[in-house]
Amino acid sequence: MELTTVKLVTIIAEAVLEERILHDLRQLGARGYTIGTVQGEGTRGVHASEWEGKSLRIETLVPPEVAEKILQHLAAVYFPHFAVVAYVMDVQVVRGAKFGV
Amino acid sequence: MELTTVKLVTIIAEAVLEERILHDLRQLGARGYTIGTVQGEGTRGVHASEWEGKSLRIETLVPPEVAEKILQHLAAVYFPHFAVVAYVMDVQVVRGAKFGV
Amino acid sequence: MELTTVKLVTIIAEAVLEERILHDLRQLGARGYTIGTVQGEGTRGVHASEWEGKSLRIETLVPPEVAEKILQHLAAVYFPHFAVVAYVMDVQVVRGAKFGV
Amino acid sequence: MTILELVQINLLSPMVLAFALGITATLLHSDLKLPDELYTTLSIYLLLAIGLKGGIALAETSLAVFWAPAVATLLLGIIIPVIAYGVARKIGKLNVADAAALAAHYGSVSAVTFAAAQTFLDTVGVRYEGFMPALVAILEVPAIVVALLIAQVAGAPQGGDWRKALRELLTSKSILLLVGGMIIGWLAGPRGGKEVAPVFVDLFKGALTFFLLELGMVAARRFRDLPSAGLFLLGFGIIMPIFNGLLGIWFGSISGLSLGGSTILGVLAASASYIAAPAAVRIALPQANPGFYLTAALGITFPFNLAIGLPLYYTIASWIVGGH
Amino acid sequence: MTILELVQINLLSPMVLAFALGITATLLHSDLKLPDELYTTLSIYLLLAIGLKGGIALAETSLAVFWAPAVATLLLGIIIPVIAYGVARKIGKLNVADAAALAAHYGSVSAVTFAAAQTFLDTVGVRYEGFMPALVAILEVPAIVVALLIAQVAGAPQGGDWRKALRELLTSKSILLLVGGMIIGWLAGPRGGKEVAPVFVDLFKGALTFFLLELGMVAARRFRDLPSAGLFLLGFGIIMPIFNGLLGIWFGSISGLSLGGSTILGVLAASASYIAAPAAVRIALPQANPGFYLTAALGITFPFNLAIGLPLYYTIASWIVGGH
Amino acid sequence: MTILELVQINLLSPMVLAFALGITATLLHSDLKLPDELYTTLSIYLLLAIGLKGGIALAETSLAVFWAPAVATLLLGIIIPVIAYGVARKIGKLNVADAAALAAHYGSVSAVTFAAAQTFLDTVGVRYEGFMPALVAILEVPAIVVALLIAQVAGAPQGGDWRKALRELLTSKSILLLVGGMIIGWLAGPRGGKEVAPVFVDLFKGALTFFLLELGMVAARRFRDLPSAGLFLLGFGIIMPIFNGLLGIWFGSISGLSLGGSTILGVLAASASYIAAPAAVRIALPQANPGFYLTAALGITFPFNLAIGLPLYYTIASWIVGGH
Ligand SMILES: Nc1ncnc2c1ncn2[C@@H]1O[C@H](COP(=O)(O)O)[C@@H](O)[C@H]1O
Ligand SMILES: Nc1ncnc2c1ncn2[C@@H]1O[C@H](COP(=O)(O)O)[C@@H](O)[C@H]1O
Ligand SMILES: Nc1ncnc2c1ncn2[C@@H]1O[C@H](COP(=O)(O)O)[C@@H](O)[C@H]1O
Ligand code: NA
Ligand code: NA
Ligand code: NA
Repeated sequence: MELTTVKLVTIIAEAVLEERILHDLRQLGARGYTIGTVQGEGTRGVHASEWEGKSLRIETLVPPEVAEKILQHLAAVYFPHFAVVAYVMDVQVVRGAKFGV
Repeated sequence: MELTTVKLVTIIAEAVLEERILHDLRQLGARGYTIGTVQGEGTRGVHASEWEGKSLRIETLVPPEVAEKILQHLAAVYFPHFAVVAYVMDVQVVRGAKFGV
Repeated sequence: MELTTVKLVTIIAEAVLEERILHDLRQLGARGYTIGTVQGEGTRGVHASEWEGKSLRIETLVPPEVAEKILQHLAAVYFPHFAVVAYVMDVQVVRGAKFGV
Repeated sequence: MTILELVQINLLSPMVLAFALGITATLLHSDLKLPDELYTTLSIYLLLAIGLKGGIALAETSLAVFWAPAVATLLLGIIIPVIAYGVARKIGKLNVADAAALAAHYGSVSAVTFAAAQTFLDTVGVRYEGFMPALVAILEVPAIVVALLIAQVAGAPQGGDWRKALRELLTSKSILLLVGGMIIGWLAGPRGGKEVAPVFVDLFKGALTFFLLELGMVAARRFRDLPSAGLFLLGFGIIMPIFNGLLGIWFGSISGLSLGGSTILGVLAASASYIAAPAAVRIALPQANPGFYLTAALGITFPFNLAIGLPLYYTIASWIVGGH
Repeated sequence: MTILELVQINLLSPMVLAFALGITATLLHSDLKLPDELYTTLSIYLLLAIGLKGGIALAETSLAVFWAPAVATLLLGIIIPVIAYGVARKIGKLNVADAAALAAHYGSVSAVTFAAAQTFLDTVGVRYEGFMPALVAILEVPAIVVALLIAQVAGAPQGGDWRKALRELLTSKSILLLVGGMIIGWLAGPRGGKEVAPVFVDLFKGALTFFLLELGMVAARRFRDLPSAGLFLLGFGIIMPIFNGLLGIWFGSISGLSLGGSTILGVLAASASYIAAPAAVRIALPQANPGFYLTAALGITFPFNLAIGLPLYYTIASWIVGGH
Repeated sequence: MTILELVQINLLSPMVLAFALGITATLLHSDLKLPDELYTTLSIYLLLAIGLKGGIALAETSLAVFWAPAVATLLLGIIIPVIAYGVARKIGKLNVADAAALAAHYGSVSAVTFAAAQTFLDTVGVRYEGFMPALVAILEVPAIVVALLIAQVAGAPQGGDWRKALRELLTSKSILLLVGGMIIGWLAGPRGGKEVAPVFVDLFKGALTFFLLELGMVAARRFRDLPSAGLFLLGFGIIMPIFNGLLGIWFGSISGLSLGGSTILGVLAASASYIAAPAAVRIALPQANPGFYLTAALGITFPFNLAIGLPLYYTIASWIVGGH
């Protein structure tokens, strides 16, 4: 079975950003996403999500160039003021074309 | 500390498939799984999970040959009609034998 | 965009261990964590989480030496009696310093 | 009361208004979101409460009174999916799977529409047989089975697992709670029922109001699929329930049901399932497009029945069964 | 009754005691944890119930009685954030964003404090106008808008999206449920309201008790930020509500509200928002420190108002409006 | 009433029938699943409601009446785990950890079994002391401490953290809610209690019914472990509660409790904990097998007590305390 390597970008973000980040992902070329709810703690103090609702864990499978763009965008727009963490890794999928590769 | 490399297969699937996929995983040689609930959007339109219940995010740590079989099986049985996405990656664990490696 | 490689340690643990494991992570040098709730099955039989509450899926982004210490600690303290599974992988992040790298 | 007055009474009930509020919330892109767990809890509660009350009533019903409406209901569950399938194939030009999926949904029944009908009749002051929940249970399953059989016979391309679907259908939560609730009510009787009445009776309408708030949001999300659904589906979603409603009222009246009972059997026939049917169809006919049947059942027929259907079927029943 | 007796009555109410239990649970590091979904459900329920009852009352209120309190409330929503901003900047030496964020929270209103005030007055046996929930709705939004405008004018560093914040504010769940509930109550009237009263009226105080248990835990988690918040915030969180409360009572009395109504308008003015305001501020002024405004609103002002504020404002109102 | 009539009344109560429905759902592999959050919410509600009612009653109880039952209960909490441990070691040949774990569970108490006993006695029309919830609180902790001490002394292999377990036990949610609810009820008194009665009193039996539906599903999942549990556990799970029940009734009668009160103290002694004990044991004795103690407490003893135990203990109490 032939597998294709794509990038999996995972984003942890306060819930208030849900709509905005999903909108950004679509704009930047992601063809899908999966969201779970999580709680967490980091170096920043309290954030809005801490008392109402949880944080989000957003995963999106994308081609490398889209992953790069997503990280750049997050770093520029959200990292300064919001509790957002993101990381990227390589994963193998069956149908690379589905994710734009 | 000696670590062993095993495959982590992650499956995003509509909730209605829970029992069937878990059954398949066991059949194909997985010795355990972890399930979370998620929501998502992809290239397919609405799926049954969209209005009742959420989707599932199933993770299973398996030897490479089992990972390969799982992907093949999912691609053959579920990809055509169901909203199912799967990807695989390498991870390191302490007790490889626990996962069949 | 320059990315740094850090370790992502994922721990699946029964809910009763939440406070203890988070405390341990902080002690061992992790600067943050993200928790989701999951359910699962493994080789061990029933565990306390099975009937009340779910299990936890804890993720922490840490430098390699911290990842190693975490795995060692989990293996020594929790693996014998508790339903705990852990795995580690490489991921890329934008701000390595945030995670102690 | 004229039909306009009835429609007005219905539209101004807290339940229908809550449904409208749910629609509004979605159309305004509000951040209002009811927890999934609340939705699940309310649906379990409503099914159990409906069953419970039905069971208590059933204990006081003689078989002589019950058998004819029961048989009429069973017949509806066989006839309606056949007709619906024919309409979807011939007029709608749908493929076998999509047509059978629609047939399953429209042949089966929506417990919430039933609950709304009860509440509507209570408000208007019309009596109905206490055993109606038993008819809900009778109508829920057969139509789905018939529709899946049709798909099988008509040679829908394989891919589903209809044996599994049937097994899961019979043990699905809506059947289990409805039938289980009825057995509990039947065994516990009025005395036992009174103990739990503060939860299962007094809170019913309020819980229904909450549930309809959520369903309004769900229905409105389906609205965005309406353009792509096409004219046929829009027509089907309104004319099919009216036709089925007529059939139900007629079957009710000849099987001896009261005006209220016939109205409710009409509502049952007119309603489209959105709990049991989607789950069974997804497994047995995965190639059928959920965007299609969910949009029809939830986006068109449910709002239509709730807003216009209830007073309409009651008016029609008044003509057929005779004034009250 | 003396103020001490009033404080005692208030502190020994199940609601306030549940709040104290929540605080205790957190301070003892208990594993007690209310599901998030329960919290969300209760907040939806409370807002809808408040709106519903207000709408029913509003239907029976003449505009002649209502307009003056409505205008007074609107004025409060404009004046308070301006004063609060000035205080935070001049005395607290806060930066523009933090000061504007505080202004938004203290100008807006806490629906739960309102509910607690109603319950307190019910217990003490003091009447108030039925249309008070409409004033909650009127007071909720303007102050937030004013505060964001101030930040804009005062040149808070960019980064937020305040147009988006405004749009989301107007469709936010608290506004939607409050106003939506009022419209439902207004349209359905007393008859429709009676149908859902077992849920939306009878369960109100019990639900509030549960909610306050959770809020106690939330407030106590904010306590640990108190040391770093500094003396100014502590003073602000207690003196600002007293000042605002006085203003509200005074505005209430000159706009013709009864003793009970003036007390409640005082409570509204004194209360700090912790649902609508934090969400709007987080989007429009992300550089403002949530540890600051959440700690003030939830960790200081809410407990103060709940425990001491309610009897205090009532006593003050008795002096201003005259005994009952 | 004969014991058979009592068993029948008990088995046909909505609560026990709901438990049976839950078992059925699991055995049929139904997709019925109550949200975890509902389970958590109901357990919080039940504990708080039990405490609240107990606290109100306690406020009206003189120490002269209360001290003897309190001491008797405390003694039960020390004696039962010692006996249970001995039985498990000597007859069951269990290892130290498993035996101590069982002792902790059977010495402690199940609040839901207590609630079911109250409801059963209400239905049969037997009065009992209002302060019984205080005895639940007294019985909950000591047995767990005693059992953990035994394990410590008997030299269970290390691995757990029993200091931590003890600390968490005393602040665990079941203790906190029970004791906290009692204090609230005691302080708020009958007047405050009346305000929240629609939630904490009227809904109690319905909520219990819902909870037992869920517990039925949980218990049935434990059934599959029964074969591997072995004959000893089956016997232990039925004979131990009967023995403990006798002890409790006897202690109750000599400490001056009424027939109803003695029955309830018997039920408390007979019941096995499944909230506080499992959490504490998991931390202090991680090497004990949860499949063992959970199966015994939830899969055997709880259903036995609920279905047969309640009427049985009442009948025995009638003999010992004298007819009513
Ligand atoms: N080292 C880390 N590992 C895993 N998740 C983290 C880490 N640091 C932060 N997070 C997540 O990102 C959120 C925001 O972090 P921060 O901006 O550092 O407060 C936290 O609530 C966590 O969910
Ligand atoms: N590119 C993607 N990245 C992450 N998750 C995806 C992606 N595409 C699809 N998914 C997930 O898979 C589910 C089904 O996708 P689809 O079959 O494309 O509709 C979606 O609901 C998402 O949860
Ligand atoms: N092979 C596996 N893949 C993924 N998760 C696993 C695996 N084995 C165990 N787990 C998770 O770890 C928990 C404890 O496993 P165990 O200790 O094997 O009973 C399970 O409940 C699962 O959530
Ligand atoms: Na139908
Ligand atoms: Na205010
Ligand atoms: Na016991």
